[in-house]
Amino acid sequence: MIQLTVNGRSREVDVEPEMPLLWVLRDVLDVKSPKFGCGIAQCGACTVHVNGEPVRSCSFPVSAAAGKRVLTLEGLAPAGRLHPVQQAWIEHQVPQCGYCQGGQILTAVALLRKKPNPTDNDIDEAMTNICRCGTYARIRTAIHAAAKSGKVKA
Amino acid sequence: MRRRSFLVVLLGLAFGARADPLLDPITKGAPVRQGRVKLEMPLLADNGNSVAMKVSVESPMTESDHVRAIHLVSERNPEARMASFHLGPRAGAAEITSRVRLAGSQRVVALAEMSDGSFWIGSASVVVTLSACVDEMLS
Amino acid sequence: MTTRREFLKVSAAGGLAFGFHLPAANAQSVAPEINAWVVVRPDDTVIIRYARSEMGQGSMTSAAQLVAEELECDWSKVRVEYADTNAHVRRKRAWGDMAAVGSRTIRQSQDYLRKAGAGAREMLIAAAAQGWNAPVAECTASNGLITHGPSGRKTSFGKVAGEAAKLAPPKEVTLKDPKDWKIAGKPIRRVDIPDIVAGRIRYGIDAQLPGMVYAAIAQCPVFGGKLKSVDAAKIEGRRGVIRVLPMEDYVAVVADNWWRAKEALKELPIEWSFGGNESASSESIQQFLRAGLDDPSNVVVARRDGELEQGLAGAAKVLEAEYFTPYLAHATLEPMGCTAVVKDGRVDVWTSTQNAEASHATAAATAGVPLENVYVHRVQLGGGFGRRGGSQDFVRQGVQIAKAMGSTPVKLLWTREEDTQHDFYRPLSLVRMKAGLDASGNPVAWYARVSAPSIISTLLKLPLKEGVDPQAVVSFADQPYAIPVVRVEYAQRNPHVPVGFWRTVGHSQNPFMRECFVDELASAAGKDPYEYRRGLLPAATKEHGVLEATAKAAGWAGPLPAGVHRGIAVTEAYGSYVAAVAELAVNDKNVVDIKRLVLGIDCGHVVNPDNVVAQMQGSAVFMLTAMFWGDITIKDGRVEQSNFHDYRMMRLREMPKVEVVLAPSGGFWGGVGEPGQAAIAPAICNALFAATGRRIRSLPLKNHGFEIA
Amino acid sequence: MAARIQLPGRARRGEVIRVGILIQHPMETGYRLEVDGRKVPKNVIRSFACRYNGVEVFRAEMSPGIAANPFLQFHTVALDSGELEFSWVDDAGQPGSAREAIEVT
Repeated sequence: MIQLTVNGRSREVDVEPEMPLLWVLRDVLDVKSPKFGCGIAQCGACTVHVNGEPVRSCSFPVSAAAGKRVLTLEGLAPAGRLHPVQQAWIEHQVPQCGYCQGGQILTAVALLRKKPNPTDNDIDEAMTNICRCGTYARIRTAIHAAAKSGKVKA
Repeated sequence: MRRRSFLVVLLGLAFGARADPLLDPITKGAPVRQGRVKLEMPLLADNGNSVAMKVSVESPMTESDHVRAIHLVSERNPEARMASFHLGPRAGAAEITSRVRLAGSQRVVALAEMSDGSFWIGSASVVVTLSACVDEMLS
Repeated sequence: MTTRREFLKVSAAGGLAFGFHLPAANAQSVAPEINAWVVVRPDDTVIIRYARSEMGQGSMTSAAQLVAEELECDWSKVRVEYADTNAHVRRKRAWGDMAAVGSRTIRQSQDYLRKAGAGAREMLIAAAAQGWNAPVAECTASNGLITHGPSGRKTSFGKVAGEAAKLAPPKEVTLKDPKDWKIAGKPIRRVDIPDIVAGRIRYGIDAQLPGMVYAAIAQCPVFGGKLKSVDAAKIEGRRGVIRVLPMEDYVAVVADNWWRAKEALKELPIEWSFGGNESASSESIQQFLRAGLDDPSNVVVARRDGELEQGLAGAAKVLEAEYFTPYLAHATLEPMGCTAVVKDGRVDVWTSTQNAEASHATAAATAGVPLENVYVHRVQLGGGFGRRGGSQDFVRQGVQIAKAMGSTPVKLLWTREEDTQHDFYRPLSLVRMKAGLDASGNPVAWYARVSAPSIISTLLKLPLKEGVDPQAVVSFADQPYAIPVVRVEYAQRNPHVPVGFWRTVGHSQNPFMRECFVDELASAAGKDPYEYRRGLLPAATKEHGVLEATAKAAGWAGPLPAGVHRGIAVTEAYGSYVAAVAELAVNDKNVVDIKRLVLGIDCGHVVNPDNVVAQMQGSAVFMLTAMFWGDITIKDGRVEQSNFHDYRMMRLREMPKVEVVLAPSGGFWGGVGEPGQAAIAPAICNALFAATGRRIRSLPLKNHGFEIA
Repeated sequence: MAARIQLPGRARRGEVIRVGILIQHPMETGYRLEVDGRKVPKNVIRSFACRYNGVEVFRAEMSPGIAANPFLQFHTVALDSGELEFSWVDDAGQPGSAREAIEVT
């Protein structure tokens, strides 16, 4: 049994230690916002936070998350109150198909936690997730807007 | 490629009064009436390579009153006359089942030629979903 | 079926949201249904049905705007709901075409959508008038309320909906002049975005059913091959593995979660019969197309204006060039997949599809059940780009596997590797062009021969009128320039690699070739490439208009910083007209720094301007990805690329500044999802010529040593 | 050209029986191309007939509008014991035939 805390709730799973966290979340715990895109940590659609750090869960063994806090998009706005990054995403109409956006948002949240006022360079370096629809310009705008809103807690 | 001539007959706008390049070679200009012919094809077909088709005609199929032939006509296939089935009183029932090939979404017409020389018509429309992307372009 | 519970229910926290249900009998909101498109609830909620698919192109919102505009409802009370495919079949295709392909969702449904909104409005007004015993002509509707003018009495849509639903629809309705639009034509926020950012939205991959098992598949790596044998014993007893299913051209491993199925599949010994194409390579395919350029027979004429030989003989100068574009994969971020249950003669399918009707028909045919017994549950798509609109191979497989598993629900999901190597690729194309210029540099004769596969012949297996595939010769056969002699030929050549519709289809490659060659002509004529085009485009053409608007916005005539160079291109695509101006610099290491990309579009009527901008921005990323890196190559009959490490996607850092110029001239309805890509590659390559003096006649740019900054 | 026939082996006199036949044939449309761009010639079964003890009871003229491996199902009245004979010929002039016995009681 491996214990981990997912979106504030303690869960125990009986799986192989090498099973990627993505598949434990999706197929065992029915947490669907982390998405499968490539399986080789290239695209970032599977991004979740483990103890506050963004990881690509398709290539992150569940054993490495044992005893740790896992946050997915479902847990970002627990009381239904959207996170400032989510608000900015709506304000700037960022998503197209939306498939990568959970990963994009969680990567942006982690960036803003480290750098509350990121430069374009900071954004370039942090935001390496693939968006096939090409929403990059709006992602950049929304991150700057969320930073300026002053609502993001470090 | 699309032949709109069927509309004339199907809307009942003219009973043989108008020329129909698809049907005239068969009817020789004789009037065509709607009814008695039931053409059954699926509303949607995933591809046009093999689409189920069943045609039946109300007829006692006696020596004096029977179906002589059933013609299957396409408004879109390169060869409009898909098939002609010749039957007679020995058939007992005017009902034929086959599988057809459709060059795209279209209406198919079954034209029955009776022993008294009259013509009756029935039709079915099929959407070939695989070709739906380009139906417009090719019509 | 009684055990089925509501599935994936989504609450409407954002006001404009939509739900996913596992329908039993009541597939969708039923009452009071004013017409197939409009349901008005007693609480004044207006449900607008959407029949096509949403994959980020925004049409779900735009379509609803058009209905709501004519309906005169309160937009804040609108919810959008997918039309149910089962009801669709039972109601003799009540919602018409369900395909979201060819940039046509809006332009080909705008008429009946607006009429549905107007018809429902008339019925609601008539019901209110009836209730008041007042003449209909004295009643008007606005913002979800109906007012009796003389008395000032008011009622709401919800209060009269029940009565309105009983009335006969009006025979004729008058549609608004677009200049009077209040909801359409405005940058309304997309209805699906709140659910996306909250992680509530559901894609095909997210289907979850009680007792569900998971399938991973391996398909024959060589196209056209078949499965010979598998040694299932080798993976028996592996944790979670339930079954190995050998199929005609693939093998499926079914397990209790997808990762276990996929891992077990890696260990499964599989033998294939390759079927004769195992020696094909990119080189052999190239030679094959090249033969098509020179073949005096087996070629058809797509356009002939005047006599080419005479036209060229009379020219002062003749230019000739060959252009090439490669195979491309779609690479939707959500890989192909399908969840299905085949039980008691009924089939339920959850899949990300661009054509729910096609998925429906495929599921019925595969399971061998009547259309009335199929339910295709509608979900958001994790990208489409044409991959999910033509072949429904993933639905066929999903239903085959589910059928083989008895009544157990099965979720099939492809790996990225399967997705990259078993696509229906954007066809490659080799084109030879010739042009004769008169003494002043104007073209007097134009020739193009396209040697390329035909999607219509091979995927759709449809006959071609006179043997011409209109998509293969598009932008050549309908080229807009005033040239007296034009000859366009098509040599259909079909290598074994399957081809399909890739976003912007023929317009993703032919405008690149044509507009770069026009640049060659301008250069030979010693003329400015913008003025040259402008002079050759009749003033009345939409191309002329959008070219001018875009050049003006880009400041074409203005000065540029040192080392920065410009390129320009224009074309029609999907009923719209697009132009692009690129400004870039190239350093001595061939690193291309795109300073600015100005994209203009005239799509006639604009239903949602912000969405048009989004589509143009996205098109820029899509085309830049393809033109810098996109190259599917063949070796030993199979695709060499497998995942994003060797089939590269553009990332945020690489996206240049994109400026969008909306230049709608009204009076027509053009597409939006695909046209944006069409003018980008030639504008960039023409700028590269200006910067380096090198003519780029084939893509991708990485093969010429170029990298993006 | 192999064929599969569906026919009740036994029938009552005067009974209307269903006759089915599936013929293996590509029904080549004439618009498909070889890989080098040459047209695959059109070749379909143009005519098909069914004789019951020597008397023609059904005849079909077909086109590429009939699917590959053509399947036809029609009816005939059972009169006497004997044989149903099926014959057809394609555009290439290739004939085919099949026969099946019937017992009428």
